[in-house]
Amino acid sequence: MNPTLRRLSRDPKALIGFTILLVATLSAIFAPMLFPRDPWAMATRPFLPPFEDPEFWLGTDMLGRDIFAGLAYRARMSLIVGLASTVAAVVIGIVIGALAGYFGGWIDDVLMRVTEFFQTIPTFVFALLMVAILSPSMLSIIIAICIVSWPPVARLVRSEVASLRNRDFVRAATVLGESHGRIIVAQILPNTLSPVIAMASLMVASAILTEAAISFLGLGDPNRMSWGYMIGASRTVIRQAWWMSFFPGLVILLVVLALNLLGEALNDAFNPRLARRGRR
Amino acid sequence: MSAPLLSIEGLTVALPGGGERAHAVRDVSLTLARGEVLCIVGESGSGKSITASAVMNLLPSDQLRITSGRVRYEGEDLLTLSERRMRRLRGDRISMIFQEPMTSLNPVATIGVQIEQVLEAHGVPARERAGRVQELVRAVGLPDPESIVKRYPFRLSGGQRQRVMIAMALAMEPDILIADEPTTALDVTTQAQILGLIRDLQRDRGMGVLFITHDFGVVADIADRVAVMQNGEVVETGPIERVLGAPEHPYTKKLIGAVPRFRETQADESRDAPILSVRGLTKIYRSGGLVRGVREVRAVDGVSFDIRRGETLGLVGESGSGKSTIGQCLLRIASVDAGEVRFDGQDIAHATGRALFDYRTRAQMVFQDPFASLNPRHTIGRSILAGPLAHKVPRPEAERRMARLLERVGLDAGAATRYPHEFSGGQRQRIGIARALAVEPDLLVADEAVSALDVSVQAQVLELLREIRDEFDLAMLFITHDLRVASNICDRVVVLHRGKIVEQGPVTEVFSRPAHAYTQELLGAVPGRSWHGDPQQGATPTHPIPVQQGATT
Amino acid sequence: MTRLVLSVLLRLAKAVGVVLAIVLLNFVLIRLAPGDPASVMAGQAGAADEQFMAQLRAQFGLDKPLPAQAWSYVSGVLQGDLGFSYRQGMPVSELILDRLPATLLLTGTAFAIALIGGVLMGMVAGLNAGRALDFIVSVVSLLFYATPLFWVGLMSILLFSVYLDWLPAFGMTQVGARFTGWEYVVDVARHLVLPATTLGLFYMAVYARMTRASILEVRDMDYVRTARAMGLPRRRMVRSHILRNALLPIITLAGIQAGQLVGGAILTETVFGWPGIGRLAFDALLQRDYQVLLGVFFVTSIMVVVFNMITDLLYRLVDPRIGAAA
Amino acid sequence: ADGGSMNIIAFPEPPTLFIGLDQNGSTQTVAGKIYESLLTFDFDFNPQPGLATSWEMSEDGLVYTFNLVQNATWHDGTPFTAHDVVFTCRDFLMEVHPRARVIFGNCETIEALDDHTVRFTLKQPFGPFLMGFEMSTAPMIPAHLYEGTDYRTNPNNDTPVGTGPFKLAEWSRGQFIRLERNPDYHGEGQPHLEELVFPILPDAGARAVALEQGQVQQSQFFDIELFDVPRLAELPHLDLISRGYEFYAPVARIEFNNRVAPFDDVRFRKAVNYALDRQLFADAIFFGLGVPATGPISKRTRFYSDDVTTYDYNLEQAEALLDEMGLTPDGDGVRTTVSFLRLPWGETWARFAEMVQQQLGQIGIRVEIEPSDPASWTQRYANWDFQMTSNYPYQFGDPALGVARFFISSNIRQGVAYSNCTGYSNPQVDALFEKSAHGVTDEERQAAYTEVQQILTDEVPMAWLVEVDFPTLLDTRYEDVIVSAIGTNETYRKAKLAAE
Ligand SMILES: Nc1ncnc2c1ncn2[C@@H]1O[C@H](COP(=O)(O)OP(=O)(O)OP(=O)(O)O)[C@@H](O)[C@H]1O
Ligand SMILES: Nc1ncnc2c1ncn2[C@@H]1O[C@H](COP(=O)(O)OP(=O)(O)OP(=O)(O)O)[C@@H](O)[C@H]1O
Ligand SMILES: [Mg+2]
Ligand SMILES: [Mg+2]
Repeated sequence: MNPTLRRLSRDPKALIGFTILLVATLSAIFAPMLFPRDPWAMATRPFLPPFEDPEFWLGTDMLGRDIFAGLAYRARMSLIVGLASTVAAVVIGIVIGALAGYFGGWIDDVLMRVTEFFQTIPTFVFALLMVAILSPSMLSIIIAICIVSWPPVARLVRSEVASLRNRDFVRAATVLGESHGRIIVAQILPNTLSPVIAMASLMVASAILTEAAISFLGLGDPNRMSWGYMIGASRTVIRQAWWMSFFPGLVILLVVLALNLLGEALNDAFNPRLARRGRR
Repeated sequence: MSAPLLSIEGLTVALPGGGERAHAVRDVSLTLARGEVLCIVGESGSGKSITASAVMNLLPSDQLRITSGRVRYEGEDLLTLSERRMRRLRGDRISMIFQEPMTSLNPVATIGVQIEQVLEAHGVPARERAGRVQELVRAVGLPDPESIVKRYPFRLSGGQRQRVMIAMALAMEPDILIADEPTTALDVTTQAQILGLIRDLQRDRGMGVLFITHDFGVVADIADRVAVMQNGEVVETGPIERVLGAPEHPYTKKLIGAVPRFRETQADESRDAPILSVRGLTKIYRSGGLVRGVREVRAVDGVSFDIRRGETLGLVGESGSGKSTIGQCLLRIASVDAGEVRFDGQDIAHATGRALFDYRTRAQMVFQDPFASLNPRHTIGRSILAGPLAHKVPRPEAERRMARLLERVGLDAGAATRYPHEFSGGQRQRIGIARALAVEPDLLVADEAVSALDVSVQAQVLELLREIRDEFDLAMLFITHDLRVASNICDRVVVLHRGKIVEQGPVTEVFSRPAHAYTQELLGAVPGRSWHGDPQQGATPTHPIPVQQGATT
Repeated sequence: MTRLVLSVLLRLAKAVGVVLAIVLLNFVLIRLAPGDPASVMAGQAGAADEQFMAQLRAQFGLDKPLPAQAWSYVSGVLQGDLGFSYRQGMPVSELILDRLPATLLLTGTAFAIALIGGVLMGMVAGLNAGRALDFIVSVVSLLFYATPLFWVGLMSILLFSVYLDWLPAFGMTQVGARFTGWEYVVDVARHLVLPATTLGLFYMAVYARMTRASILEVRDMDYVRTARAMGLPRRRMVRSHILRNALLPIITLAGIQAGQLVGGAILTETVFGWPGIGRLAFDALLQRDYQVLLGVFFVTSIMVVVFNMITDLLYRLVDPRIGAAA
Repeated sequence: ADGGSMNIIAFPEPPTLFIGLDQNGSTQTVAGKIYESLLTFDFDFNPQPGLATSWEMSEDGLVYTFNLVQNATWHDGTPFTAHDVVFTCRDFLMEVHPRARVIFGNCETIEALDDHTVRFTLKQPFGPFLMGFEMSTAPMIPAHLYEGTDYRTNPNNDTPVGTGPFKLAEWSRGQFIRLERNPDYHGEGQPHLEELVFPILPDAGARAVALEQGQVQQSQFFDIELFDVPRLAELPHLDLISRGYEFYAPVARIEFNNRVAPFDDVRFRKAVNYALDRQLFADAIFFGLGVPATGPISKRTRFYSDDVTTYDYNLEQAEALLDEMGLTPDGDGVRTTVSFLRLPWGETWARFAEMVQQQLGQIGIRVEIEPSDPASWTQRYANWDFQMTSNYPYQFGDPALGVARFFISSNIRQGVAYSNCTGYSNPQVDALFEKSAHGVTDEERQAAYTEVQQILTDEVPMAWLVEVDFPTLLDTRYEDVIVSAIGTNETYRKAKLAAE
């Protein structure tokens, strides 16, 4: 087995993180089988507190809908938004960072000015603005989160690429006559991946948080509700029904925690030297 | 002999499981007397540093555990001392300096403060400190003591920083100084100065010095006694004359045999027209900009030379003299600012597109660091094939070439499917050579191709390069800072100083009758010049070279 | 010295460019959003006709072509005029200045809590790496790091305001009460506790994690080994060798975040009904109060730029290497 | 007892307090204490004196004469006179106020007979004319400050000057508005309260807590999320009052875009009407604060008729209609997919949309909810860019003012929100609304309105679901607070603390 994977599989952080994510993903996929009843349908009396009725053991909301089923169904939106926006942001970040880092000079200058520009904009307000412009939907939320979250990736990739560009194996490839494109794609990028992957897992986490925050403020997609949407929708009833906002928040917490654990574990696995330091 | 100042008895340090050997250091016993310099030599990874750290009780205890042994200092076992008592000994009775002068000082504190902290830590009253700092700075020969103490480390050169380190180490006039390769990172000339300084201070103060190095030349210059380590064990100890003159252990013999020494090579003058001819090559690095003002470094300044087929041209000079930059300009990794580079009659200094692409099959490079020059994520096969495939050589043909080359550089065919980390440094350098040869070049630039290797491996790779040059009738530009290595492989040599050529000519001539003062200084600083020991051939120098003393200022 | 001045000037020029670009981009973007202030006002009044809408649009200058609007806005901004709020009928600069102190108070306090708490936590963890204390601190900071801010806000309201009734749940001052002097300070302070801690927790976790990592990194540096080899006392080593170097990256991060915090307080301000600039921006967005939103973008971008510069200067003070290259 | 203050929730923060230019809900609540109109109305819509002490209408319904209070002054000390009334109704409102234009556009002349008498002469009888003298429709504007100026940029807009019992003392943006007693008020011994404070509380939870903890003494309209109302009403220090909204009396409804398929088919509209459980909406969405609606006019207002076609919850009938249309379920049970433009005014309407989605899902109509913010909702609604949307417009005390506008074909005006956006058009309905508007007696008007209600409930251009009762939660210590059909938007000249 690949030593990185081996290290990963021995790391309790990775195991905990992975297990939580697996549960979340599975429940997102299999929600319709686990809870065959329509999650939108009024199932029983509204405001049923948790742990009273074994059939609805996380309680019901103001329309009598099962919270537990809701959590399972809504995992999908949260996870998709987190993943999709991160993938998009990482792709943009890699392209921009790689071009800037590899070619340097004025290309670097221009691209980094653009990056700086996006870092100067107050990110969260800007994301909200994007959602408002595109009108709230899953896609617009993904785009908004992506737009505000690529700059750190670009910076990371840029600095990695810039340092790799002068490494001997890249010079060797140049001297051997490989094209710029091939050198970037085949020689340099694979060597920048480990920090990017570690960063990406943290980005998924923060994308989920951002999506939750956008939904919380009422700019979520009502057809594809997320956990954040659930909290936003139940924030006003917090006095009557704490469980309506408590459980979705807890689930977000767990998933984000899991992603962070996984991110740390990945970081450690890619950087065994650093990891060891922590344990001294 | 009186009771030793320091004695290491049966020291064994375990390595964390999973490594290639169970012990970093096994059953090491050494003694150090007052006023004596004991050198520990051995190849990389042989356990020299760990032995030194164990004495200071500075081992990372969670990874490296001392399983047995004692370190006695004045009768006390240092290994059983409490951290508090040990702390009082460190820097006071026993001091240590390290290899890397650039990183060993706190970047955000002035050097005066850092020296003073040592005094403070060991109870020197505040009013005496400033004076003592001045004294120390003076003693280690730093210029302008009053103002230099207010400087931050980044404003000092490597040699100056190493002097600061020495000042700190000597601040409390310790009984024992441990020096872990303190000069390896320095230029030969600076190295000679620092070695001289340590030796002088040691004589003045009667310290015992434990000096770690992998360079037998340094050993010859400084040691009273030598201990040779291999794989964590001490294989031989003895007075310097005996160990260098008549080594007993086979490993010691092998090491000493591999030490490069000046050698006379007969250049073959009757060759055809040069394949590469460089005229007035100039390279300027610009940095800064509008605000800071453009800062220009003339890294290469009007350099001209020729190389013929089958000939090796050496490029020597101290660090920063522009050697690598020339190599990069020739291969067009760096752009050329002025001058011309004619290859086979064609100017390639400003070639682009097709012409440059074609040139890439004819000029190749072997890099210094065998670890950094191979993509860690590509198999060896992929790295070697990259060149031919980029130049549209059909795959079967490319693979045939690769098989042939792997065999030629002494690797089995199975190597192609493995990754770089599965090879040793010497093997990787061989792979680097095979990769360069895979496009069948006419010119090979080797930038410090053997500097990162241990002496015994170095000798093998040099031999390989020599054979290949003859076999393929290559023109070779050999860049090195080690004059002894240069004398071993080059036909002609170019001496570079601050981007300019100060002297060039047949290697024997330049090294035996250096015309330029700088060349003389360089030669004089080569460590171990008084020792030409070669156990097989007797201790006679193959060629008399005038020794220049007193390079220390 | 002149070089320093020159470099500050150049950075300023660059920053002005960036900020103007931000204003212009947002000017265009926000016009892409469906609806305009006239439609919002019609919607809220529950009645409208063509004349009414046309009057509103003319009043707001929305009847002119977009480039003309952009030009008059930008030239206004260059002269220090941030425009007029369609919605609130007062100058944007006044509106923002009205709200800014509240936000600065909130974010400043949160920032101080986060920075002090985070660095302390990170120090404790980093210096005791591998021990139980490190584990506890790491787990706590990971939890803070993973918790949605608004949720913490809600839950803390539930706990501290509703069930325990220790602290007020919303607003900056007690409703209807008009305290003065010391009483006012105490009142505001009481209102500040929950939002500031809520906002601070996440950043505290960020700083704690970063400080810890930084300390671990620095602890293995050669110069720390040197200090140990010279027998420096632990306290001294930690203070002048480890911490001073470990805090350098924290300064950078903190500088960047200090600027972003101002705009990032929307959630906290919403949950706690804090009358700040984040909430203002959100309302302005929903109400298409273009100039207010742009004003907030403008002010917060300037904040970011200013804080970055302060960070730079600070860095120059702490790290002798920076700027010495000149 | 005189003295004391009262804290009243203001939500959202009023954009301005100059009621002449802005009739937002919260603007009315606050500015209603500063500005006055000639009349106010009791719970049964009988006119009551305001700035007018008495009034009379000629037999033919063409001439209205008002006698004004003698001693009223503006907050800046200038006396209030008939000239102010003429300026307001003839010039000011006609220029800026869309609702007032509908009323005063009927006037031939508006003239001051003397300083305290005004005469309105109409071109033709207009039944709801007196309703136009309600505060938000015809607030009196000081002529001496506005005459001849550009009303929208007049600097006095920031410093409201009215004749009301309270004047603006302090406005701390984002935090609170404070009004203080007008000592020169014309009402004898009024007002009683020393000051009114309106804290700005943007968060619904915060509003509830403030009310619960006694930091504010009154909430109105949808300030408090409806599910919270029953709980708060239980509290000993609060009373739930549902009177005082008769003038608004909204009917929560779904508007169909009658131009687009499948809503252009009356069978589909009926099917939707049958599939919605009105009682469930009243209970689950409005938490009992409302009753099922039967048609466009609310029982709470005038000219309601129960002699109409009703739609009891009946899924079989709904499905039968869809079958008849040929909309058959596919494999997933979906007959057709429609979109629902969600109303952006708070959580109630989000739940409303979800409920519609779920209920129509039962008969195989899949509903995609389209979220929106206030700007985009109004934009899309006004430009007919929707299939279904919810809405609950006010009725303003008379169907001619609050109801006709949604159904008459002359009011199909693209780009204008709250016009006939559904695109419903029926000449008979147009004629009946016309007739009733210009009727003089209530009897003839009622007859026409009854017929209109019958036609509309049969053709269902909308689905009327719930007649909403806004809740006022009021601290029990106050009395004489809710005294008219405009309830909390009243002047509060009479409001006072009960004697202990
Ligand atoms: N912290 C550590 N953890 C695990 N193994 C270590 C550690 N430090 C050193 N080693 C191993 O211990 C052995 C001896 O190392 P040491 O540093 O003493 O070598 P050295 O003789 O000083 O070599 P060099 O000349 O390269 O400095 C090596 O095999 C090395 O890989
Ligand atoms: N990319 C660069 N940008 C700016 N200056 C550079 C750059 N590369 C090298 N230099 C400078 O150019 C000079 C020559 O450097 P070069 O690397 O050629 O020296 P060298 O002789 O190879 O030294 P070494 O033995 O240390 O490898 C040095 O002063 C160096 O600081
Ligand atoms: Mg070593
Ligand atoms: Mg070099």
